[in-house]
Amino acid sequence: MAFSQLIINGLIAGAIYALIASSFSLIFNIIKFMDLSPGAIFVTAAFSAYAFNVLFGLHFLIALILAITVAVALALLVNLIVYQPLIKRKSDSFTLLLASFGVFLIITGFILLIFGAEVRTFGLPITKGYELLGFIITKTQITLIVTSIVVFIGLQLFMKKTKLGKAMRAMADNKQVASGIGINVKKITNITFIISAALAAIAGILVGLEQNIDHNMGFLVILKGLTASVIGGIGNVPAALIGGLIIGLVENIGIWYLPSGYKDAIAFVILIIFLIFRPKGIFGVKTREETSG
Amino acid sequence: MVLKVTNLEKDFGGIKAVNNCNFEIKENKITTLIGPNGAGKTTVFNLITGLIKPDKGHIHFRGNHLVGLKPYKIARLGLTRTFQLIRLFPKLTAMENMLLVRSNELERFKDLIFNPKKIRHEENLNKQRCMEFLELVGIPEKHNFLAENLSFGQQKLLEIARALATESPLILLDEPVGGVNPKLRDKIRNILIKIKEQGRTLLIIEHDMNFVMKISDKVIVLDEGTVIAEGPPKKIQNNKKVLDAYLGGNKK
Amino acid sequence: MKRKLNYPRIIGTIIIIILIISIVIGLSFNSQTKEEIVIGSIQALTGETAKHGNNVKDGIDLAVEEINKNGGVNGKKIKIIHEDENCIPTKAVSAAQKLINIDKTKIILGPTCSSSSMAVAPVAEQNKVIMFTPISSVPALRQAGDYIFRNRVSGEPHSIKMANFAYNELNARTASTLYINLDNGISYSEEFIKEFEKLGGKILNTEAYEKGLQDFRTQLLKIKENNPDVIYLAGQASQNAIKQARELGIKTQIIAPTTLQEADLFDIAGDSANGIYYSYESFDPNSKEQVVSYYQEKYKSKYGRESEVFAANAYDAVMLISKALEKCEENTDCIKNHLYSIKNYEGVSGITTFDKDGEVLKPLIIKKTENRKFVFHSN
Amino acid sequence: MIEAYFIHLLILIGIYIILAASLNLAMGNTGLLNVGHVAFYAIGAYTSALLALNLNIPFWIGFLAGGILAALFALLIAIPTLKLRGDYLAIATLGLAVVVESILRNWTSLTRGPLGLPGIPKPALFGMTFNNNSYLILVIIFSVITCLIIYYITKSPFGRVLKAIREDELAAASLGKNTTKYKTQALVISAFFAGIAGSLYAHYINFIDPTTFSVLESILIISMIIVGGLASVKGAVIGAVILTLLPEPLRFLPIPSFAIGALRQILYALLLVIILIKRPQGIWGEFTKQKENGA
Repeated sequence: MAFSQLIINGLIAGAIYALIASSFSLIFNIIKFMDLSPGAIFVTAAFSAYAFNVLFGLHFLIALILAITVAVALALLVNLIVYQPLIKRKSDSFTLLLASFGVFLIITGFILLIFGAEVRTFGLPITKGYELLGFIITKTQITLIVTSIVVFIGLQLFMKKTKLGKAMRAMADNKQVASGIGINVKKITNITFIISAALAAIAGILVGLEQNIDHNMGFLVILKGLTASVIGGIGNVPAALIGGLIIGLVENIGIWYLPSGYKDAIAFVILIIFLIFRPKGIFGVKTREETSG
Repeated sequence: MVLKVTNLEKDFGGIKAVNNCNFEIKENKITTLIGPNGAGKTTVFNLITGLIKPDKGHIHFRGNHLVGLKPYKIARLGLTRTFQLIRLFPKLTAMENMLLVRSNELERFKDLIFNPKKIRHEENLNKQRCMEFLELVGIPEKHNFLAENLSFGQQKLLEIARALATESPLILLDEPVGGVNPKLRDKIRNILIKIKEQGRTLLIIEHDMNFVMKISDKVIVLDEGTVIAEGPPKKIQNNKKVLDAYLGGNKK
Repeated sequence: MKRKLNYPRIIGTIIIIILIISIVIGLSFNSQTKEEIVIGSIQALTGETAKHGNNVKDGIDLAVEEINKNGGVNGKKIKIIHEDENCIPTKAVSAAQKLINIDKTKIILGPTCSSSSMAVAPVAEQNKVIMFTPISSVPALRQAGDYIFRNRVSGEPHSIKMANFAYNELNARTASTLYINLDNGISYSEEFIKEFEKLGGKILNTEAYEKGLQDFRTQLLKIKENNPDVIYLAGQASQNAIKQARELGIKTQIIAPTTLQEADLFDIAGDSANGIYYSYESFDPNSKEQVVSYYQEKYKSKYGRESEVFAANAYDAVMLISKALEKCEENTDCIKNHLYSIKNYEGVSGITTFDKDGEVLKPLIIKKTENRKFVFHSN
Repeated sequence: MIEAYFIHLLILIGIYIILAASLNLAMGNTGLLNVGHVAFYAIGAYTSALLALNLNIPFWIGFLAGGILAALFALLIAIPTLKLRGDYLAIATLGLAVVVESILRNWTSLTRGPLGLPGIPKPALFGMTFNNNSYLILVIIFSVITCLIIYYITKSPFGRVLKAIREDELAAASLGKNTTKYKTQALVISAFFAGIAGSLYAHYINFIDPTTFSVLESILIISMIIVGGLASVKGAVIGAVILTLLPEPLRFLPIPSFAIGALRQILYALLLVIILIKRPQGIWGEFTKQKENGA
């Protein structure tokens, strides 16, 4: 019985990492830098959903939509003020990584200023989870896993089938060629930021429902998301989701045997092993072959 | 005989970039390698300098087998090359770019601790020697400029000066006058001839025919990876096979 | 080549000059006017422990406001200066150096985090400045020096009381501990295990959770596998563990030390947090005693929420110090001896007596959570 | 005595100068994006502290042991990680810093985990213990020596090869430089000095615990050399001074106390982002030479 519960624990944690990883690797796909700001978008969405729902008393669905819009607006603003000037000056990807960390600190700083350090919660009723095939899982946990699967399938279809998705993949492969054949690079970049921010926002709100929210939770989550997308295959967005599930599982199974203090260390040891032996990740395929196939 | 290449072969996914290629380079001579685009000239250079490994064939350089050696080992044997696209270090000064090719033994960390005086002394010697080369190519006043701040022509000259600074007897020059105005082309030609007179052996890839004809002691023509003709410039000029290769005559 | 006027280097030097000037100006503004007693306070106002840091700050501000309202100490108003340490020892020491040397404070309340307290203690001791922390529970603070006091009961008495309660009242023979991987969590767990095994009980497993962790599921699963009679949950931010335990269908009786009683326990864990026994300093927020209920009213009116034990400790700390100041002005040796001599002080956080190491002896009571209330259970 | 506060700040600045200058050798000079510099800092501190506490080995041997152990750890991790480039090296070293911190936190039998190591003795020489003022002199000596050595290294032929590797590793390799060896040496030297800084910190604050060596400390040191200017020792010094002094004036401004922490974090991050956008080569960056030489 315990083992199946362990798998579920892993999937629940993995679903969160998967959503953040997809948000992370979408941006990496287009602008080729490791952007830590989705971690801050994750936290902003959770707090704004909390504010709209609990403080202003709006219906949960409205609060959800408003929170996602806030998150998307913030992401576009960050792209405009911080990332575009840096990209225009062709600064290297490490400078962008550092700038994204600066953005992360600024956003979480403001959230701390506005909401203070209290841990907040949506106050959902706590019921014993449903008992099925030997493990126990609550409603919100189910929604979490289902959402990550839906997002996985959605992204697969979106990237392969839709015009927009193909344009994104073309840009991912080679920006000059893409702009050459008439793809509006600026538009696609903004759309990518919108989708990425929305995904990070959904992850944040779901975590808010599942556990509770505090201004500190974004940093570790985005680092795990980054790890997941490297393991899945950094050039391949849907693969990042699988990377997330893998980390969730390995972490939870790991601390079954090791002292639980090593939970984060386990994820990063996997990251380092992948970086050294298989930087492309499990599904990572050189984007060139992928599009020229 | 300085360099001898025997039935060299390199296959890139089905296409024979270099196929049964044989030639020799004479000591203290200027030999140029010509041929239409895609004839495999730069691939031959990459094979000689060890950047890529041949599928078949041997390369002898003053009694050493080069095939299988790492690039930096081949460089140490006294064979240096310039790159088609200039590979200078942009944010290092012209002098630093040159010193880098000379001071291999000075650069060990343990020397820094145990014999700093030796380093300072040899560094000055190196600096003087490099100034001589800069004078030879005519840009001594630019020694303290960052490479990225030099004009395209000056960078070409610096690239040559840097090749000289290695003191290596055989220098491989990959299109030394590519994209250069005629006045500078003549200047580079005189420099290369002066270098030959100082005892160096040069192997040049170049497209500019009248530059090739004026400078070469021997011309080797490459087409589809094989040597189709070699000899003094005049003989090559009106060799029928060479014209066909260039004009794309009856392909077999 | 003449070096052109290098514009960026000028900015660099200007930034440094501005920084130094602003520090110097800060110093001058800060000079202590004669009719004021300056007390320093170092709390974790950001980071994971910010919640507790801010609670302590609220307790201190409430007490200082009250003292100043009725004339301050011997006619001198108390000026409190809060510094943030963010649980980083280097920052705490910088704050202490500033408070001691610039603000000339003789008393430092805090720091919040134990690692910072351990770093600041030698600085305070060396400058003969009183360091009074209402919250740090690291056992090693006991030997940190003569000028070091704390009015939070360290882990030991709490765990001993709960071990006895579990063994004798609840007849538990096997137990597991789930503790926060910090100094207080570790000492709670170790002391509980020592006492429980001394009584003849058996410890099935001990699980730690990292500060700031929200997902306790796998640790709870390990405990569920061993099915102990009782789970000793020790450490702050444990509300989520209780919620997830109930979600995982764990019905085992949970017991805890004082860290359980946090204002947002029921917001997060809801009804699943009912039926838990825990040890507590005799500060009972809804006790009828006049001194406590009066304090609770003032706290609620000022902050809109019930006071927690650390805020109450902080309030008592300020009151104790103001009494010492009345007697000895700012002579820290006199204050030190006065504090050591305190016996059975009717504090808001319980009847306080100090031992020779500056540790506090307060009677502990057992409380229970019943329909979302913290209820007195037994002595 | 107001100066005690300044002495404390100067000691911290001295320690951060050693950290920034040593990181600059690896990151600014050789282009190694090492986000795990704090791991070397931690190893130096813990080695020196444990030697002093358990075997009461004096500071004068402890700091060397700290440096050497940090250097050995750098050698150990260099082989696998140095073949990574750019961002991948950055996140691999970030991962390493997290792994080291969680080992410090969980290997309780050696490091007492979160309980930390209290009571680390202050250095003593001929019966005189180094305290505030005298400790400052000690730190000044250490930081000046470190800066001189690193400056001397960057100006030497060895340093020139490091810069070549930063500019174009492939070109450097084709010139006959064994780039992996040079990168490893750069990382090992950088780690050695970071280890010494760790030991200086441990013997000054007399208490260390895992929270002091979090990943954020690495990011702070990186910001110092970004703000100060990549690839220049002067830049590292300026960066260290500015970023250590930056939060101090905030203490004196009459801000509501709950906002102090948040404002401090926002201010520091804002400065980092502005510098990244407006002046990528930092305030004292070496790239400014470009303007001087260009005719």
